[in-house]
Amino acid sequence: MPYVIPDVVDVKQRKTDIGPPHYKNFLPPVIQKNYGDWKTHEILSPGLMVHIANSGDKIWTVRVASPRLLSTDTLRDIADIAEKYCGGYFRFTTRNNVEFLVSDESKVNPLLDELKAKKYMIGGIGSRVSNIVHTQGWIHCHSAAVDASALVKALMDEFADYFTTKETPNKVRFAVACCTNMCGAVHCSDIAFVGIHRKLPRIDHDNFKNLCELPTTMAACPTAAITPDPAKKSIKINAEKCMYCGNCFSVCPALPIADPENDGVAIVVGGKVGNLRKPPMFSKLAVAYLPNTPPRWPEVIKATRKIFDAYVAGAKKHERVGEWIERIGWEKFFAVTGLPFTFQHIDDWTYAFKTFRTTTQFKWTK
Amino acid sequence: MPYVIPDVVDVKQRKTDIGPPHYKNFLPPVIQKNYGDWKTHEILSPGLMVHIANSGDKIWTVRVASPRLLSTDTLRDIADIAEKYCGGYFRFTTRNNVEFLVSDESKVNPLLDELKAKKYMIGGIGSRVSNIVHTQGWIHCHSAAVDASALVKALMDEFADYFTTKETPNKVRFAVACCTNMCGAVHCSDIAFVGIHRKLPRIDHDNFKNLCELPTTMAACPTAAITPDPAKKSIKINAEKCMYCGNCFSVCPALPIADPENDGVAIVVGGKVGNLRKPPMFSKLAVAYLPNTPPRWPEVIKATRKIFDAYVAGAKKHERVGEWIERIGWEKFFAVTGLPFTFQHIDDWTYAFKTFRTTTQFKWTK
Amino acid sequence: MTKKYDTPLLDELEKGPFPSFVTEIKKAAAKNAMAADELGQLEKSFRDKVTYWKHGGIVGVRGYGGGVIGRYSQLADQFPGVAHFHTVRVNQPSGLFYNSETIRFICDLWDKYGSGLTNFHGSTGDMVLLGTVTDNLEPLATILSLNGFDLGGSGSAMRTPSCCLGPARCEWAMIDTLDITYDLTQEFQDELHRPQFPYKFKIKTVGCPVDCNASIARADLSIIGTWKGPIAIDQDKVKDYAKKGMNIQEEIVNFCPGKCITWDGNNLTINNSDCLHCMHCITKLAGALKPTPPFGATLLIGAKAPFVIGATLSWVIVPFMEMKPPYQEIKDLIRNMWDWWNEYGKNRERIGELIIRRGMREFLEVCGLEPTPEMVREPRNDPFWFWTEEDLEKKPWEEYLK
Amino acid sequence: MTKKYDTPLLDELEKGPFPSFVTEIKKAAAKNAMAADELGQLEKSFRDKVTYWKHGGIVGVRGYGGGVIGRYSQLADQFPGVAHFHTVRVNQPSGLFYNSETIRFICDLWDKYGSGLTNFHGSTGDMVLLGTVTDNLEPLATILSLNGFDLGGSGSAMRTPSCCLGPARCEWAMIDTLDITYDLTQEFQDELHRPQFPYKFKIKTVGCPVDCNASIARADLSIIGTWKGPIAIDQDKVKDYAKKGMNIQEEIVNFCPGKCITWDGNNLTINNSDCLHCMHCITKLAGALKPTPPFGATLLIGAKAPFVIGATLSWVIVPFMEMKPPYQEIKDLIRNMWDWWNEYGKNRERIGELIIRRGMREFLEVCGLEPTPEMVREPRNDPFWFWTEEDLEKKPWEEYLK
Repeated sequence: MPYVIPDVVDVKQRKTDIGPPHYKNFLPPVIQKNYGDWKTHEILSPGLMVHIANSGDKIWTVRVASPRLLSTDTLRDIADIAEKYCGGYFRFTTRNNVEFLVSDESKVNPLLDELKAKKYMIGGIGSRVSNIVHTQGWIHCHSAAVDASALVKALMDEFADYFTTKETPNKVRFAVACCTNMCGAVHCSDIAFVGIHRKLPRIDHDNFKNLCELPTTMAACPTAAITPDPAKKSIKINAEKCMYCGNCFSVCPALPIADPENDGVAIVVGGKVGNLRKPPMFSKLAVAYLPNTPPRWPEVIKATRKIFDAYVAGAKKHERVGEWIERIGWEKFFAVTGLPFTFQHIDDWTYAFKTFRTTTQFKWTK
Repeated sequence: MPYVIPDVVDVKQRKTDIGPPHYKNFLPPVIQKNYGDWKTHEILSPGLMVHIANSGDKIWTVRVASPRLLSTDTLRDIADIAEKYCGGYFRFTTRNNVEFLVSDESKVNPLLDELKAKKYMIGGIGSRVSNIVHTQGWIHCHSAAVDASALVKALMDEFADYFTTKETPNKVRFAVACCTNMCGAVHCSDIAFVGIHRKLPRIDHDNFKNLCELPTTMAACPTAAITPDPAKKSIKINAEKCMYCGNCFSVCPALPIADPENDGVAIVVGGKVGNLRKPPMFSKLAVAYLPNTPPRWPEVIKATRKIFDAYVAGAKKHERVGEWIERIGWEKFFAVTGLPFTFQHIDDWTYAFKTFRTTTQFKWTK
Repeated sequence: MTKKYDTPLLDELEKGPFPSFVTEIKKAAAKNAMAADELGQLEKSFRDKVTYWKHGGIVGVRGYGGGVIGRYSQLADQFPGVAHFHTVRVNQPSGLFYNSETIRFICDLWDKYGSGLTNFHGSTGDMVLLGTVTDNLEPLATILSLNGFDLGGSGSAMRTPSCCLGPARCEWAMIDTLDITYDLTQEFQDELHRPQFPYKFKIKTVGCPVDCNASIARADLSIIGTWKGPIAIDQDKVKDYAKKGMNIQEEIVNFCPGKCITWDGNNLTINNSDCLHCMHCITKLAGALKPTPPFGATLLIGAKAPFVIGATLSWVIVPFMEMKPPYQEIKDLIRNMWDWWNEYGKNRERIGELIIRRGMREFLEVCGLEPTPEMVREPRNDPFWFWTEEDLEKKPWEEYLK
Repeated sequence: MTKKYDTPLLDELEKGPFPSFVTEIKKAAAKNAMAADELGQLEKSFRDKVTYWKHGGIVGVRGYGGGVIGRYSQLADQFPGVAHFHTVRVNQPSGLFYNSETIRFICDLWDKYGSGLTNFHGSTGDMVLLGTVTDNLEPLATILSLNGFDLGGSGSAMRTPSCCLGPARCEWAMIDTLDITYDLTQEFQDELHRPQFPYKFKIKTVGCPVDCNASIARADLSIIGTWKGPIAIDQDKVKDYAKKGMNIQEEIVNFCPGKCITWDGNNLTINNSDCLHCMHCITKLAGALKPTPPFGATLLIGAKAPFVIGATLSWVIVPFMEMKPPYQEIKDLIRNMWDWWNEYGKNRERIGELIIRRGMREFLEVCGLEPTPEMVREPRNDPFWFWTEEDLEKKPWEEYLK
């Protein structure tokens, strides 16, 4: 397809509702030929796999990490590499990795060599750490309680070996959300990080009436802590009910909640989305708060190490973090990680009762 | 202890707060001697077991069914039998059986003979049907939607063999509650029966203000369907929210809900209270409604047969009904019992979401 | 002497092997006019498929706020014998043990002052004397007390505590359920007899996790015996079971929820640190396996039937407490939770409902209990929770991330 | 040309093996003033531990109600390059496949009209072009459209549908996820581009229960490929796995949630009627096991992040639906549920929240779906439920108890 960027743009010409280009335009010929007719695949190394069609045709995939935030320079570099080794064909994974799709076996090793030379981080296939799903953070979001890209960078540097070489009992899916709005699937990841606030929103009474709708603001509160303040043409917040989620700020700019000294990071663990073995599970609270310590959040990294190392040491092959914890029990999880169990861990919201231990079944840990 | 019933009673003499008599008064000597020092026990037949102390002492227990509702005549007969064979010692179980406590082995068989001769129903020990925990029903309760004793009688007649001789994979605990107030542990029984209403309470506006408290009546509603009707000094009921539970009638006699043609019986299954193997479980809805058909409720008996027989045929040894269902899955439960799955089976209350199947894991049944 | 009714529907229920409640009523009816009218009204209920009892009115005994449930017929004209038909709850002996002399006393008393009909026992555990008139209540209670008996609980009070038979006839009892029940009943006589709570409060004590008194399903406070030591194994007896045909792998090993048992055909091995204390192996291999000390109780809170927020099972609040007389620790704990419940509980709000409404933290803090993972199946999943001002000042990670 | 900031904190994040987003911003900053000020503002955020973006204002493209997210800096004076820094969402090709020519076009376009910074991809799946000014939006959208691209969804609209790569490169794809996604995207262009719903609506399609697009955690409507036939077994290949050292008993049999696999050292046997279709055995024995037709999809509804009622996962509403073009059945179903949601949904209420609020019955009835046990983990436990007048007239037991 010859792409055109005219110097003079006649915006009235524009058609709407054409939808995305058809995906067939972007499939390598070997995929077009064997579409829906694959037989099996093999993981040849942490960053290389081959898919074999029933026809005998093969396609090799080389995966490299990406920070998701990409400059056009880097995108062009990827395009150049793809052109050189892949007939121009490549794709992204849902976890923001880049995959080069090689139809000619002889080009696999040269591709790997060039990627290594250019310091691309190759890996992420199979039972190991893959790239991190995350949100925008301070780069581009108005409600971020923590930066996301920096946390991702610090985590992936720390666990780089588990992307490029080492194995884990099963895949370990990290995720980072910069606030409790949780764009992305943080609520169902093996080990995930969510930015939290710990203080009440500050009500800007003067601006409330100009910037916010009362019913929308009240409805945004998960605990009905917001009530009208008719005298001020504003609202009141019941401090006893507020859980600092910041959803009121999402709909009403007159309720800023960010607080550099008290915002921070919570760690949740044991979620999964696949239906493999056990049904999908939510992540559960492991660490209620660690402080915001840019640029590399060392406390978060240390706490993650405790969880990650305990999982690697204790899980059976094929167990995801949540399956491992379910087998050993949460009392053992807190014992083997050395993380403290606090009042914050005990649910007190809608489904709280369903999380209470209505049995004498537990293990002694002390 | 010499008991006294004076002809003339001086009620001013009465002491309060003396509490119950001490239990030691009622323990046979062999129990007093070996209290807390038992070694093991054996079930010798469905109605007979022996407990063996570390001292070598033994005590035999013979269990017979009771309808719980006992006349003084029958109580005296039990007392006579106990005196003849047990030194007067006997007890009741928490499921309303009578247990004769025999310290002298030579008296076991004569006791059994006399009980048989007197048509006592002997059994209920071990993996079988035990007696039924139940409520008062029409005999003595103002809110009963169904009779309880009659249902118990019809059920125990139907499954009598499983009390006296046959075995089930594990104990089968029936329970009957005559309304959703559920005095007794119907919510955690293998197969249980609960009386339900299906129509709105009828508001007696004239009497409401004399008989009922507004806040109490409103607070009694699990779905907040009751609101004040200030004009009538009474209340209104939101028909869309009312689930016919009858709790408003429990606190307010001006809200009668009984309706002979629409009241009936629901069957719930799979509950358990013990911590054996799996944690305790709630009973879940199996049949949303069967009609009130005194004196023997044949529809209820037939539906119970379907559940009971499927359990006996399908469960592994030691599996309770709930464990069996959990293993085969609810879709298979409805398939093997032939009971229909209806809108009523899908929860729509507080914890509804937690009961939804958030996985693709299920078995094909058709 | 007594009136006779045609009871074709009820007569049907005299057939069949299970003892008939109809026969019981007829026995009483033969000599008691109340019982006779009970039979008549019941037949009418069976015909009309509806109950004919009124909402209970308030009746009672001097000095007591409960123990008697008022009951009146809607059809007093037609069945005058049940115009009044009150229930008297009598506090049962721990473990439901009796002797002939005692039961005859109860019968004599009830033939004199009541309908001759009883329940052995009511759901909560009391002896239930079914059907008397208001005037008989005072003499009845007086004679009970003269002979060492007392009323049970009703209304918004501590209800009559009950228990399994525990050490009296069970090798698995890890706490003295009978003594605990007797002791707590005596300790809290005032709370039992004079309703002073937002709603009812039930205490049920069982000797082990088998829970033969359904405490986890029915008690506001469940006291369940447990153990911390390893399970002692008599390997010869295990082998006996195998020889007698038990498939140890299938019946024992595969059912273990902690997956901590192995069996090689000769030896049973238990990894006690993964044991969930479910009792399955112990009960199925009776005499071969045995829990060992330390013994104590797990305390759980909050079970109730569906009204108002839905049925609840009790949940763990104390993983392990020693249970030795005079049981001071649990008595203090009970008083603490009652104080809080009395202060914050709404009318007809069970303590479990209050905890769910106000959160476990507040409950644990008033009880002086530390949060522990044994209290939850799993920690919360949604990222919304509370912080106190004091929480914000603490930096616990400086300790645990050292 | 561009302004240069000292960024000591961000510079730290250029160290280490993982590719650095800071390096990416610096690359763009070298030639783009917007990117340069983005870097400067970000360093200040790192120093102050707080974000400096304002609440987004409304910006857009003529004829569209969404696709662009307005973004403004709080520090426009200090960092004028990011005074406007809007996001443009571009609908990605199904499966995230690209070619070099296409990506270079996007780069050229974005260097001309934007910051030179992108996200490949946003959480929902769109290509995200990060940072432009209001005046550039119209020409940008025009050139995209000239070249066959269109905007993605935002706001209270159908969001850009996405999928796993399915039949393009996966042997387990049981439905054509790419085609379904393309077809539904084209079918619902109006709903995608012009917000008309109470809130967002996401559709995610995956080829099998492994769910490589997290549809069950993120999609209002999850379309998940499944199969009804038996699992085909190549016994020789299973034996190969065993020979290569796989412990089939431990790694396959013991992990089966349906407990329907046995292995005798030579033969693997699957009791397909107990299979839960979890894919564990199939994925771990790649090439040896294979699902067989009929193929179709399980449809699930209602996943979302925590706001407002807490996080939900999608739940089953159709156990099995054939998925063949033109996909009329699912299109009709989607329109039915949207009509109902549009009528009853509150502002910012996701469809799952509405179903939880009004009950599954109403939802199923408007969709013309029958209740089935596959929709629930377990039936309700509390004895409170609704009856319609029509329900009361029916006597289903006369049929099923015959």
